[in-house]
Amino acid sequence: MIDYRELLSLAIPQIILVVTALLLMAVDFVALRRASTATRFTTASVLGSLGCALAITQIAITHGQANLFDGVLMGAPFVRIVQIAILTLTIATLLLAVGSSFTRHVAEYVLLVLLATAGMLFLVATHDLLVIFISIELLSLSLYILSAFNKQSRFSWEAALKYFLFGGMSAAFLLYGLSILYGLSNSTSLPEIATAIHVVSPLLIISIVSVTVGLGFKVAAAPFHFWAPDVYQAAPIPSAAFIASGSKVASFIVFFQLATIGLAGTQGTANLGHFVRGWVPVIAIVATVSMLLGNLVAIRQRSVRRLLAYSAVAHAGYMLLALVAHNQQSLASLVYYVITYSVATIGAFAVLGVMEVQTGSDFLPELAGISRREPVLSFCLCLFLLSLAGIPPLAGFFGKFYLFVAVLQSTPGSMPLLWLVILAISTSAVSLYYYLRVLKNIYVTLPRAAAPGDGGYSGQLAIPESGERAVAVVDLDSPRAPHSGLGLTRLVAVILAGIVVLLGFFPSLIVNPLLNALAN
Amino acid sequence: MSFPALTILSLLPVGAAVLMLLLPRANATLPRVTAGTLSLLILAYTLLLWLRFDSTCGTFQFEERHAWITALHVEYRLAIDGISLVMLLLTAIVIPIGIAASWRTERRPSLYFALIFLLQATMFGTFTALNFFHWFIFWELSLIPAFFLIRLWGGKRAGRAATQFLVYTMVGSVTMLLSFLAIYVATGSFDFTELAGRGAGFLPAVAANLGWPYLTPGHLALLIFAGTFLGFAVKVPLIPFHTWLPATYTEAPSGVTAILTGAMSKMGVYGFLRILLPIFAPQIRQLITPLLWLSVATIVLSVFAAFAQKDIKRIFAYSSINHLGYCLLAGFALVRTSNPALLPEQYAALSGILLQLLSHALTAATIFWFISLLEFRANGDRFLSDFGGLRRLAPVFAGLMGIALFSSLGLPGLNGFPAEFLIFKGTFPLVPWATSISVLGLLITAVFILGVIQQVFTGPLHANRANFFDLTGAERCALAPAITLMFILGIYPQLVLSALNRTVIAYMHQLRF
Amino acid sequence: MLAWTIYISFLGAGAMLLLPNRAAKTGVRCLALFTATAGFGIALSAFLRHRTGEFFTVTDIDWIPALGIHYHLAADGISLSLVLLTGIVAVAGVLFSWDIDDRTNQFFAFYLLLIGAVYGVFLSYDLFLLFVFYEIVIIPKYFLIANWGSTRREYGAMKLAIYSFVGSAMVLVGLIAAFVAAGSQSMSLDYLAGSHFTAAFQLVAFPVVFIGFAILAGLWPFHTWAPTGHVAAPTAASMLLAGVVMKLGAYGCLRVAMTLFPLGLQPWSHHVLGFASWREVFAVLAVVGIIYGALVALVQRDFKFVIGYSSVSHMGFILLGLMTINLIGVSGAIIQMISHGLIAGLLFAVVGRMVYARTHTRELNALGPMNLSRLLPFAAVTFILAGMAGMGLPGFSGFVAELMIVLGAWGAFPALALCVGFGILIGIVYVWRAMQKAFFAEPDREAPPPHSLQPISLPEKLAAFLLIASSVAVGLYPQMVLNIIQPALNSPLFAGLRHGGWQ
Amino acid sequence: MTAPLSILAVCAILLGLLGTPAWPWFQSFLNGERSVIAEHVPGVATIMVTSSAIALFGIFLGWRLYGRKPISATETPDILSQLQPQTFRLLNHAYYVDLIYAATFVRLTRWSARLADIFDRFLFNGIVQGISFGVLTLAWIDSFVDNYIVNFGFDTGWRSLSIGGRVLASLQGGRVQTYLRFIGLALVALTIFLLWGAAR
Repeated sequence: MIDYRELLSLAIPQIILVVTALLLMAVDFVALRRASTATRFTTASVLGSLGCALAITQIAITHGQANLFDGVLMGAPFVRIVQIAILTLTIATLLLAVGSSFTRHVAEYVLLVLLATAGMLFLVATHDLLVIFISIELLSLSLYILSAFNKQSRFSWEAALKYFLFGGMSAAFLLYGLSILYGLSNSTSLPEIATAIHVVSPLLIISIVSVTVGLGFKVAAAPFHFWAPDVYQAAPIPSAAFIASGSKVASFIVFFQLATIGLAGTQGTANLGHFVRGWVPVIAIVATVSMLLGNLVAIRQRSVRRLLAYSAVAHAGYMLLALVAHNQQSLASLVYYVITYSVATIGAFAVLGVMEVQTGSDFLPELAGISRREPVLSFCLCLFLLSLAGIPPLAGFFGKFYLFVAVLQSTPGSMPLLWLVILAISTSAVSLYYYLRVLKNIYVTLPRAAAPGDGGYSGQLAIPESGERAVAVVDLDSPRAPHSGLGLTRLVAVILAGIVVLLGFFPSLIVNPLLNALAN
Repeated sequence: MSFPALTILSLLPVGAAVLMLLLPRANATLPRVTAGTLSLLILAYTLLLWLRFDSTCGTFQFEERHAWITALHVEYRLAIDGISLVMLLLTAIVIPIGIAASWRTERRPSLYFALIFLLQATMFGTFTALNFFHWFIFWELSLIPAFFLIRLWGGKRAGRAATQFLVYTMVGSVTMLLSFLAIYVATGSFDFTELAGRGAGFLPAVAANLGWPYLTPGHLALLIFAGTFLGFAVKVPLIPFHTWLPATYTEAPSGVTAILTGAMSKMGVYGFLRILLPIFAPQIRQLITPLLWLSVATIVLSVFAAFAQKDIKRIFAYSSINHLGYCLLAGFALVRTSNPALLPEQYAALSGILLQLLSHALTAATIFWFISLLEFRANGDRFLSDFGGLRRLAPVFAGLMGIALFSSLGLPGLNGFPAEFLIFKGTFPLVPWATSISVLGLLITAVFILGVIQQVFTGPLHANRANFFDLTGAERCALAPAITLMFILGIYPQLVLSALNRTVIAYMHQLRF
Repeated sequence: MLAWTIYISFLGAGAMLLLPNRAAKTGVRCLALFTATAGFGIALSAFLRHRTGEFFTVTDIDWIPALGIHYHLAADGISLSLVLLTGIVAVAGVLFSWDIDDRTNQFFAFYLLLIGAVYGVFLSYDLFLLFVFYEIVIIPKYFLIANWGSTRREYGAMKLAIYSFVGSAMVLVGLIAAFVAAGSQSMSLDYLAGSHFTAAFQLVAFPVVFIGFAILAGLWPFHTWAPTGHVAAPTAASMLLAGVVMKLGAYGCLRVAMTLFPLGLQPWSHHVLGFASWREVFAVLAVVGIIYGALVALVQRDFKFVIGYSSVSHMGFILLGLMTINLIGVSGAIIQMISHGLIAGLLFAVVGRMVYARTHTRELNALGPMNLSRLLPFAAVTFILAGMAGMGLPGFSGFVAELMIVLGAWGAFPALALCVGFGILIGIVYVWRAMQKAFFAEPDREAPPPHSLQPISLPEKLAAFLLIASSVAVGLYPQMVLNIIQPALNSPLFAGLRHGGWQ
Repeated sequence: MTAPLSILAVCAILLGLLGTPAWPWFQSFLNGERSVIAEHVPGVATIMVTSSAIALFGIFLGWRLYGRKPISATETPDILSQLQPQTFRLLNHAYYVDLIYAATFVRLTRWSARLADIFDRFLFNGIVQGISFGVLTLAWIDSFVDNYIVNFGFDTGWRSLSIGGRVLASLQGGRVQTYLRFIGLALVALTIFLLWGAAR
């Protein structure tokens, strides 16, 4: 017998979001007809943020376990933590949009963001194939549109289109894989699937692979990452930040749950030289490819956004290691990692947003010597990038450390997964190079320097990127408008930088609650 | 604790150097006068030590001993016996001569004299130290002032010569350092007397402790010996390790050369007596024949080389190699046999060595002093062919320099004679063949020195030397003490020998058992 | 109290960052000097107070309970003496970079950040903490060189950063592996050193961690960052680089690699190319580094390159000393760390600040005709003293260090001891060559130096005096350092090493 | 030349006195023990007497020849040359000892001196020069190694990394078709790997 009251009580945050969305739409259409885009954006984002905040408080005050219709919708401390994280990231994203004016359809934009967030909240709170698929679609569709919002730039269109085609394809694979799972277990709830499936049949293999494709696309793991550079480069700053942060969190959580709960019996192993059938080897391979490809290609990038995209691929590779390890410790490390990563990425995008307005592009040579004009922001960007590179005492370092420890712990004894850790650490050593290159252009190279004279490497730097160039993402009708909102963006950047440092110094702030939540 | 006489002895020149550096730049005569007085004061202090030295016992005196680096068992240990005393004495005598010989230094005289005093300080340190650690400190540091004296005040090719001098000596020092560290690793001691006390053949045991995988202990012992030997052989020098010497002595200003040959080369001989013979006696016995050949070659080759030179400085550079060659010959002869019947000869040889060191210091320094005077008067010409018939213009000059030269060829009545007499008397019974070959050295020395006298003072007057003038009164007064000392030592060597008898006996006793 | 060496430096760095770019330069400099001096003072007082040399805890706070990681600062004789060294070099560095005019506050901010991190590495007892500080060092290094450096600065800086990061990556692998293998209870030094890893594990982990650290210590053939980095760096940075940062590597080798994995030094079961153990391999590499560095320094035309390679050579001594796992050799290595820290700093100061900043050239052949020994007598004398100290002339710290290391080597690898002798000789020769070419070459009368050089300023003299004095002090009375080093080496922490053939 | 010669003479006489076996006080004096005159040494008396006699006879002869009328001018021929020309020639050339001496000993000495000098200049010096030259060559080789092998190795290693990056980056052609193709490839590859590559 269905208990709708409990259903409501569990879905309250999502409901809050939707209501806020409708509310602000009304406000925007009724009250602010002929206000400037900037003001409309401001009000909309603020309203949206308030909604999220409300949702957060609602989540924060609820306690205890709940499980509706064996896993269709769950409430658990762990889930709540993740949801809070997602909402916080959404707030940050929305605040980035304040004052920006790349589109006139403000309300729709914010609405989509909120809907996507609702999708994420469902995504992390369910153990049911159907809900997973539906909420993924809700999330993805809104993201496609969000990335296409900048009408001035045809690249935005193009990227969105690619994103859409790509996403549709991978969604098809995902659906295919899930349906096979259902066919094998004739159940849609993950625990039951786990109990039903024991043997790694070819059919299961097909489904594992196609599910990997589907979710690999969401987390932008190589070789399913091709959409990422274009979208990151061409999408409006808030959308890009949103895609890079919040959706990552949700996707990784669901990926983890799907694999560890749904396919509990059929991991297989990825021990060096002794791969055993199952989903672990698949993910190990995807992780390896992502780490290598992401880091190597990032070396070559001259657009900071594309660089972030490829570093995202690399980080996806690292985070997939947590799936390979698949134990509580690794789940905790995964959550910590993905959260800190998202924070750093949003921060980077925030800074880029300001800098693009200043310089008109995100290409390294244009950023040369900007630290003299924007000391604070440059410092923030420095923190974000170094955190991504995993330099202590910033959050990124502890994330890596914790993750690798978890991976090694997962297989006690002779550490058969050591090769993955070694690979990850060495590729991250490479990654420092391209992050430092950005910082070099910001801090060292003098403004208006023709070509960044990077000693022996100058030759490589001078070679232009083979891909498409981005054009300035500036508002056309009101040139002075952007600066009105930049103050807030600056503030956001600074706050995020503070968070990065804080979480780096006190990782326990997240790790302890996580472990407690996972314990019960 | 007692009065630290020796520490003060080493500190005095340092103080003098500081004082020199503090002098005002402008005044020209002030530095030289100060330097002269200070050096004489130091000489006086040394003489005081000599008087206080108790010649009735052959043990170490004025001992100072303090723990220093306990982790390395290194202690600060100073003491002197007769040998060290002679060394101190000759150093103290040579320095004033050197200063007098460089009386007319124009370029930065105060710095020049300061460096000379530093050199003296390091030499004092070397002659008083009984622990390898700080002995080596002084031994090495002595190079630095010497280097700069040669480098900055030397002749045209001084740079090359100085570097050669430094690097050459450093090679020796480093090999010596390695050997001593090897010894330390096995014995845990840096103390000369303690190591010497270990008695014969402790070195193979050392080598055995080292556990060298490739060589037998005996061979490793020889290797260690060779390292130390090289260090001293370069310093003395012993042919074929001497190639730095002619260039250096020639390029250095004569005053510095006087000090180099008078005092610094003695550091090498001192090393032989204080370190090599007592510690490495068995190894030396093993290699006695080649070593004797080396010293004979040194004596003969050097004297012939001297004969072939045209440059006066070069001549006496080689001749001082030759004179120290006698000391080494005698030194090796000392450890050749332990036949008690030969004990008196060994005493004679050892006292001969010491006397030779002293007298050669005096003579060579004086000769280079004269050479500096010559150079000054002949504005820089040094070749024999540039001189001639000076006796007519400068009889006193000729006479006094003649005396110095005669003493260097060992004329009876002058200081050279008793020393060489004792050496030959003592050495002949010990190593007859080597000694008899070495007599050739005396002969040729006589020949080329007479040649020099003849070329420089007799014959027709050289055209460029028309305005050559005789010694001034001041110069005569300055030279007089040195010349007198030559006569004194020549006629009454007991003055020194009496103070050394006990030491000699003790030394030989310790060397034999 | 000792922990404040770290905090005060970081605070100073923060203050520098907060200062506006247009702040009065002298004020900034004085602030930097004050900070550095304060750190030095604290270090000195601690050095004077703790004469036992045993480990004593400074701070111990539960930091990340999930992994049993503590914020644990502690110091023993070794770290104390190195902390003191850092203090001295820091002060000298500030004094020598008194002439920095471009973005002074940023320069000193990075500088102090670097200093603080170095203090941190020397003081941290928890290896996670140690690694954190160790990596913090990289970034300021990069910016100091890339921003204020000279020739090919960006190349040099990037090279240095990459090398360091690769090294620390290896260290990280080893640490994580050790942490997990030890049961991931705690990262504190004694816990990990006490948990007996299997010999097989240690034989693999030791080289990884050791090389990881040794890269920063300029182990041949991973030394190539050192000359380029040193040459590219501004004076103060190369002083710190050679003076303390390279010591971080050596310190890590001793404190982490050798302490955690003593069995890794044990002989293998088989011979490879005549090597029977990692110990021999690294000893030989160290000696190769000594001779190789000296030889290359012998033929350099750039004055600063001479010094750069000389520090490669000197670091070889340290590694050799560590590999002779006996008390005298290892303590010699530590003395050499101190000595080289002082001397290399001084040499770089002379070349970079006293000479290059005035003559604007580092070509030995170009410097010669300027007759610098007359124009800059102070620089000449300083260089002579520093050179003497560097080539291990007795009376200076270098002598004691090399003496003890060679003693250790005689005990462990006699053949290598002989090679070291050769290295020492070459060292003497190149120092002397550089000195003659730079200061005492024959001045050509007709072409006097184009610009009259301004005299050596007071800060430079102070700093030079400070460094020389400390070098001589160590050289004449090494006991004051040995007093606290040797108890530290005898502490139970190194029990494993002692079992592994300690003498 | 008189003064040095007389000094020489005096010293020679002294030396003669010092060395007599009858009274070897000099040796004993140096050895520091006082000595006594030996009362009767066999044969000493006769030797002393005869030698003194000969000396006296020589002096007498000289006095007979020259003492009476001293030589007024150098050009006046010597009396002996008139009395006994060949004896005089012999004496005048000092028994030709000088010639023999010059022909044998002096020449030999000069030759050996020249030899020693050459030895010194070329052999020993040459060895030293050779060693230093060898060291320098070694140094040059090492610096070459450092520039063109160690450094170059690092640079090329890094360059190859970033070239790999470029190659991979060229996959990102901007054409969706290729992207999708890659997905397909990955799918197939993974499936094949799982089916046949991994153990059961």
